[in-house]
Amino acid sequence: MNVLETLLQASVLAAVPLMLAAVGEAIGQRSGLLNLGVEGVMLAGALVAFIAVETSGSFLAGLAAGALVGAVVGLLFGVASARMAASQIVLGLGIALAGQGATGFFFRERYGLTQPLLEPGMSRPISDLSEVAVVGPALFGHKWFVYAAWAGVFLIAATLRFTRAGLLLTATGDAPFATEAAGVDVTRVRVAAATAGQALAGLGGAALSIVEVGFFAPGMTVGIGFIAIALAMVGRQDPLRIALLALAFGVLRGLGPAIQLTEWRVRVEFLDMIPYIGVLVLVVVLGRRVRLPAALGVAYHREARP
Amino acid sequence: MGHLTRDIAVPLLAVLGAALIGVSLLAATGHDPLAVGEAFGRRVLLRGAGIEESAVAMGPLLIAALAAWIAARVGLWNIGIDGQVIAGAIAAATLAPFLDTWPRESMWVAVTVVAIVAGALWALLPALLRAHAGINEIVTTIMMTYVAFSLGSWLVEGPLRDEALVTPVTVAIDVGRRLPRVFDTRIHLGVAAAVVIVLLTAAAARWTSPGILSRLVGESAPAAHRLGLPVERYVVVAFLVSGGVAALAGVAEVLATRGAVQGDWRPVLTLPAFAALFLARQNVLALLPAAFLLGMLAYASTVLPRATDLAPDFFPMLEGVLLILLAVERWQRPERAQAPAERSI
Amino acid sequence: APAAQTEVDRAAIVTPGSRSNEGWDQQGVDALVAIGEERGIEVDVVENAGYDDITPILRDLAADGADLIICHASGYQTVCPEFAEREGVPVVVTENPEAVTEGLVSDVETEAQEVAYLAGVMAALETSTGTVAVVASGEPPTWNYMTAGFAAGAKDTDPSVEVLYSVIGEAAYDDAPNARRTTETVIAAGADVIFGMGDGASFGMIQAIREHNAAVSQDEEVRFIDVIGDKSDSDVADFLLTSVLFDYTGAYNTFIDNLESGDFGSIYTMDLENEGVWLLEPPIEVSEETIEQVEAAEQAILEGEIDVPAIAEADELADFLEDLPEGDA
Amino acid sequence: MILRVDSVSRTFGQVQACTDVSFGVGRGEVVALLGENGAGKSTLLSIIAGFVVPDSGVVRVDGRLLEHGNPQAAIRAGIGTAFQHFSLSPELTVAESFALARVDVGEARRHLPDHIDMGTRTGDLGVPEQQQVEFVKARLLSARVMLLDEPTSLLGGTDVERVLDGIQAAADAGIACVFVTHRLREALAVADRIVVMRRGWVVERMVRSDAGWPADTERQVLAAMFGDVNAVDEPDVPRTWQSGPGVGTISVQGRVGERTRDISLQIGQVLAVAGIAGNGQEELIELLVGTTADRVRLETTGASLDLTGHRMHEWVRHNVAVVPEDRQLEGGAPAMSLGENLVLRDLAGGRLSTLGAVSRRRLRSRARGLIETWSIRPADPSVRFGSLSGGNMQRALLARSLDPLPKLLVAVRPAHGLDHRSVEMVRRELRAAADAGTAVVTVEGDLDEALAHADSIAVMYQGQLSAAVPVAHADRTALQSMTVSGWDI
Ligand SMILES: Nc1ncnc2c1ncn2[C@@H]1O[C@H](COP(=O)(O)OP(=O)(O)OP(=O)(O)O)[C@@H](O)[C@H]1O
Ligand SMILES: Nc1ncnc2c1ncn2[C@@H]1O[C@H](COP(=O)(O)OP(=O)(O)OP(=O)(O)O)[C@@H](O)[C@H]1O
Ligand SMILES: [Mg+2]
Ligand SMILES: [Mg+2]
Repeated sequence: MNVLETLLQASVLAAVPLMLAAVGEAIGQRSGLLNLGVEGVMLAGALVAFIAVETSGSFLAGLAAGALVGAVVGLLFGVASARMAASQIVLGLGIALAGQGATGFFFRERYGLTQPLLEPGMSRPISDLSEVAVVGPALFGHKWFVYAAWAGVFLIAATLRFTRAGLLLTATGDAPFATEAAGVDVTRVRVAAATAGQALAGLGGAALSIVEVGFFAPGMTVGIGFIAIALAMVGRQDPLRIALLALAFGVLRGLGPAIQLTEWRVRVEFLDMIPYIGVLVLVVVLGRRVRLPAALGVAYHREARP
Repeated sequence: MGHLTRDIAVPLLAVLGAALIGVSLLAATGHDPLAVGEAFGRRVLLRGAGIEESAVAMGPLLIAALAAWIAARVGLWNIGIDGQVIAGAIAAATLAPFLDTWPRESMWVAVTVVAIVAGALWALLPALLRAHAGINEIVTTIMMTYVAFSLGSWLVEGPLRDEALVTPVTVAIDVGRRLPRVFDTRIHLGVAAAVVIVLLTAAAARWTSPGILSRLVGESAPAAHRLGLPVERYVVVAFLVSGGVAALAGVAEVLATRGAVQGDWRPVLTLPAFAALFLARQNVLALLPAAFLLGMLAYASTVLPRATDLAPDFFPMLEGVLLILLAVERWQRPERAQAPAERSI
Repeated sequence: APAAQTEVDRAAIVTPGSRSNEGWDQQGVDALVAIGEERGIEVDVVENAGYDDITPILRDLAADGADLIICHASGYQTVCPEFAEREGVPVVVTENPEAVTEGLVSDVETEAQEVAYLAGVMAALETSTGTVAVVASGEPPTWNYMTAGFAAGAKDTDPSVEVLYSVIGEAAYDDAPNARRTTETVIAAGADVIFGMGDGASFGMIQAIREHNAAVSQDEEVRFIDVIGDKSDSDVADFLLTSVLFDYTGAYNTFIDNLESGDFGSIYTMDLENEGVWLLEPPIEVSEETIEQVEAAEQAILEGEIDVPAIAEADELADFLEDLPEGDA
Repeated sequence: MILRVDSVSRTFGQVQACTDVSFGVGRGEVVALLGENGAGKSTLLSIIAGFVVPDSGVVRVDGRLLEHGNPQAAIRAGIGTAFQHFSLSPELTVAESFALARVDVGEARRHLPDHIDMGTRTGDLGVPEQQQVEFVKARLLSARVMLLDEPTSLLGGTDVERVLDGIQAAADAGIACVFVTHRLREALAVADRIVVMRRGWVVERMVRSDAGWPADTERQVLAAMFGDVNAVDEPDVPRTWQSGPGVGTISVQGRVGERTRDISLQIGQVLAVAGIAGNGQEELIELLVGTTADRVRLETTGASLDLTGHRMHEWVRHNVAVVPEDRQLEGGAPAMSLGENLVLRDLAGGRLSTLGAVSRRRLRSRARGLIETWSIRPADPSVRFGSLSGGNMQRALLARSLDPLPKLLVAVRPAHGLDHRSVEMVRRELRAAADAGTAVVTVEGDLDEALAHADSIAVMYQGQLSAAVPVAHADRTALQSMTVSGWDI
């Protein structure tokens, strides 16, 4: 593999945790729930998945565990915000803080002063095809989970676009009262969306620890959870748009190491900035088109409207 | 329950709840909660240094919480406080060495003013985008913080670096030219200033007409618009003030605490600022006890891990639990809500 | 006035990162803990202190009776001397010779560039692709010294060797995912010996190499040169070519001795000569010839025949690397 | 009986929205539910539909108890509802709105007028069109019971006929219908029985005989609604004033619809802009209050002013007052106190403060003064504004807007939601303001109300503003048709 191929391949891989988390967040946002705690959920998913693989040796168990812990947090978030009308912002910031703290705490409790590493193990089902120049490795050279994640995102996109579930989410996030008047239980939709969405965020964390790097370190998400929130908004809660944004973000981040191998002398600090400036530019260009669901962040009170 | 009773009881209950959860976690993980409690009491509450250092730690927290409060006053979420702190610190550290020959008091004033401008400028883009293009400030402020971290690092490692030292750090201000300490404690003038600024803000909110009108902008922008108030201008100005205030935490770092900006310094004040804001139930005066409590927690997280063999992460975790409890406290049967719909983001 | 003699029965160390990172932080902590056991000194360890103002920690340590506090980060270079000045508690700072004060502040310097030079020699001899790489988690002086030394060693040994240099990010000490991507990139660019400096991020580099090696034949495997901590009894041993190891015991023992004899307030430079820095014997098989050449280079350094450049600053480092002769790869 | 409501009560704070309400609707029966504003009609329907939980009482459908506060259960029981403020998600298309409610989209298509496109976002539809979608949705959701809360309030002509025919057809199919309306003629046209509510109580029940409604039904209903027969005879405040010649004009120039218009307002006169909501009134208001105006000119016998650019903000803050339609949302800050809300206009206009500093004592005494003059209840400046009753909120907004008198007052549906004594007060105060030298513009949905309080009337239709006609020469029917189908220029 040459540098370009590696860059592309690494970017595709790097995009996966971000993409899963952002798509998960977007599902919640569509239903009107803004969870600022994605960072905490991802860390929890990363830690639990790591422990599961480390004890059972099964990647599948790790992925399931990561998704499960995300689902549990999402369920609690959903019940607290949709059923008990707790403030979403406060809850989310609390989850971010508690997630960062708790994962550091429990990691130390369990592993003390050691830093165990996982064996590289996940299979690469179609890597025979990766001989194709330039895009070969990026397209074909991945572990199976990368394909599963992309397939999942397409599936979610299709579900949102073509099934009743998508209609329910859009309606709930946009006009909860109207949705209830159509016979739909808004609370249940929101709790389900939060649960499913944060399960994806937990899965994203799992992808980071067990698929991408192969170990857990406290704080290893280095802000991906917050980027995910931004991408979900900028991508207008559309899974495919978000996936492309995540990919672009991955490529921009991957550019850093590659540019350093060229003749150009660019300070690493500037390379670090590129993706964030990219998002800002995108936001400015999109402007008012960054439309958020009308009821995003607002607790729904049944009696307040009719 | 009256409003006041509730405003006092609820945060106390939340703190108590978080403490209980902390104790159960300690017990469940084989630590001795009593020993941790004892260490907390002895090192944080009973030692003079504990209270003093908690007060020192309160300083930047209070400033950051005030910045969050000011933005929230007009209905905005300033999630980019850390970036504005860096902007202020860098501006302060850039200017201070040039004013070597000035009397120190004039230097403080000049540095503070310039830093406030820098912090405000760092908030400008999100403010304009929010006011004029309706772009949610949460996204933009988060991005601005990351850019500030990188840009700040580059400046400290490059143009601003103190050539005499190997480690990237800006030229330090002499100890003698830093902000003086109050009564020979470690509490510096900056902490006292932060308290005064909070009091002034509370006064401005209550006894000036922009102070009262800004609340209207936050509570009900359409109503403010109907009164002919320039809502966009209020939003932009409040956000700039919020950024400028946040920058003061950076000024304190340079003029008091460290005298310089360290290359690897990454302030993490945003999340604690919101913890303080909600603990104070968005009442500006209540930010004082709330920030002090979180200051104690911050201090505890630096000294208790060693004394009790706890991972330092235990304390941020408690802060998160506290926030979650505060959120859930607002529980009400949704179908019987009498309160107006919560302010939209 | 000559400093008073102090009986040291309690010593403390403050580190910015985790004591379990098998790197900078752990190496300092382990050294002090070992000395504590050996000399019967009580040791206090404060880890994960970050780069905020650590004065509260220092006060707490002093209140508990610490006779000596080691501020184990160059980021603490201003806070600690100021604290020592104010509270009269002796401290050890890192990479700040200016701060040295009789009876109060000693400084520890690491001249790791010399050993990194030797690692460079070994890398140049052991590469089969003709490309070696330096991957760093940031550009602090400690890393920059070693980068320059490594590059010089490699180039002096074989000018045709290509030396790649890639930084994960500024202060990316814990950014394992990015460390991994960066490592994959330099491997793709042809490097088969990687000199990695990363603390927590090192594990990202190691995982990248492990995964690469699992997929290729033996002669295409990539080898790793680690820094500071000894990982030779871990999974890494399979492809660990060598390590630039730091050992603070000599330095800390000296400072404690100084304190007890009233001579505190000096600079201790860890170098090849006093074995504060040394090159790990390769855990994997390396040719006799390589070993001999490395030993020859070591001798030459000790005798002053080779002068290894000492470069602390990032821009200077970039100039230095740019001026190296072009490689062939 | 398909639907049975037994002893249902609900209070909001001190207000009794429904008290011990009982009634039933049989198979194929249409019950018209009538009552003045705030009588509790919508609350009652919301209780049946599961959106409001009653404090006591039960609802039965086909003899089975309906769970309270559960809209899904209500729909499962076969209850379809058309809400007064609609229940449409603006992001969904018309077709999706039906699909969301699991309603047959093809059948819905047949019930809608042809010009409504199933692919349009409901948010992009005109408000009358939305009302028709809402009605069809309710109709197709009703398996047993159909609840209609003012389904024709924005409609005219054939659209009203379509709805009334729909009600009839549903009844013929055996569905129990409850029809809330303020248009007595429509109620009499389709209802089998009439239930009248007042202040939360059911105060009158009437049944149509085979011969139809008795001759004085209308009078009887009005008496029951208002509880005061005299008021019914003469619901309008007598017009005792003479529209004098204007003492000056305010001209506001800017875009209305596609054209730049110069709207000339007479000082001392009340101009009502009539029209169905959603015909561009919002834009007109923004223009009148200067937000989007290009220039404002003021000519009086004594002085003349010509403002453009940023000086318009000043003009608005100092000379314009607005009484908005949505009192809670646009009127003030519900979470701030009544006192603070009363002084907001003063503060915005730079009054009551010295260099920005204000004295709370001055604020309080100013607020107390307004509370006293306008008899706002409770007479306590420290209560939450949001806890005031609608009428008192409106009093507070009027108090704030008329003292001191602005040069221009824009009042949107100022009498909306008020009982008739409050309506009287509003009309009186508008008049007084005009007499004292203010140019008054009202934006009014109710043509009769407009005729009752204005000196002249203009109509808004699809973004266009008609010429103003003096009320003395106005033809109610002509105006009515202008509001629903426009006019030839
Ligand atoms: N959610 C609520 N909170 C507080 N008060 C309410 C609420 N809903 C209704 N009310 C009050 O209950 C009373 C009855 O209101 P309701 O909407 O049922 O009247 P209505 O008969 O439908 O009037 P209209 O003809 O104006 O639609 C009013 O005084 C109203 O202010
Ligand atoms: N959202 C609310 N929160 C708290 N209390 C409320 C609320 N809405 C109404 N109330 C209480 O109910 C009382 C009556 O309100 P409502 O608007 O229903 O009165 P009303 O009978 O319609 O009066 P009016 O004729 O003046 O409109 C208020 O004075 C207030 O105390
Ligand atoms: Mg109604
Ligand atoms: Mg009312």
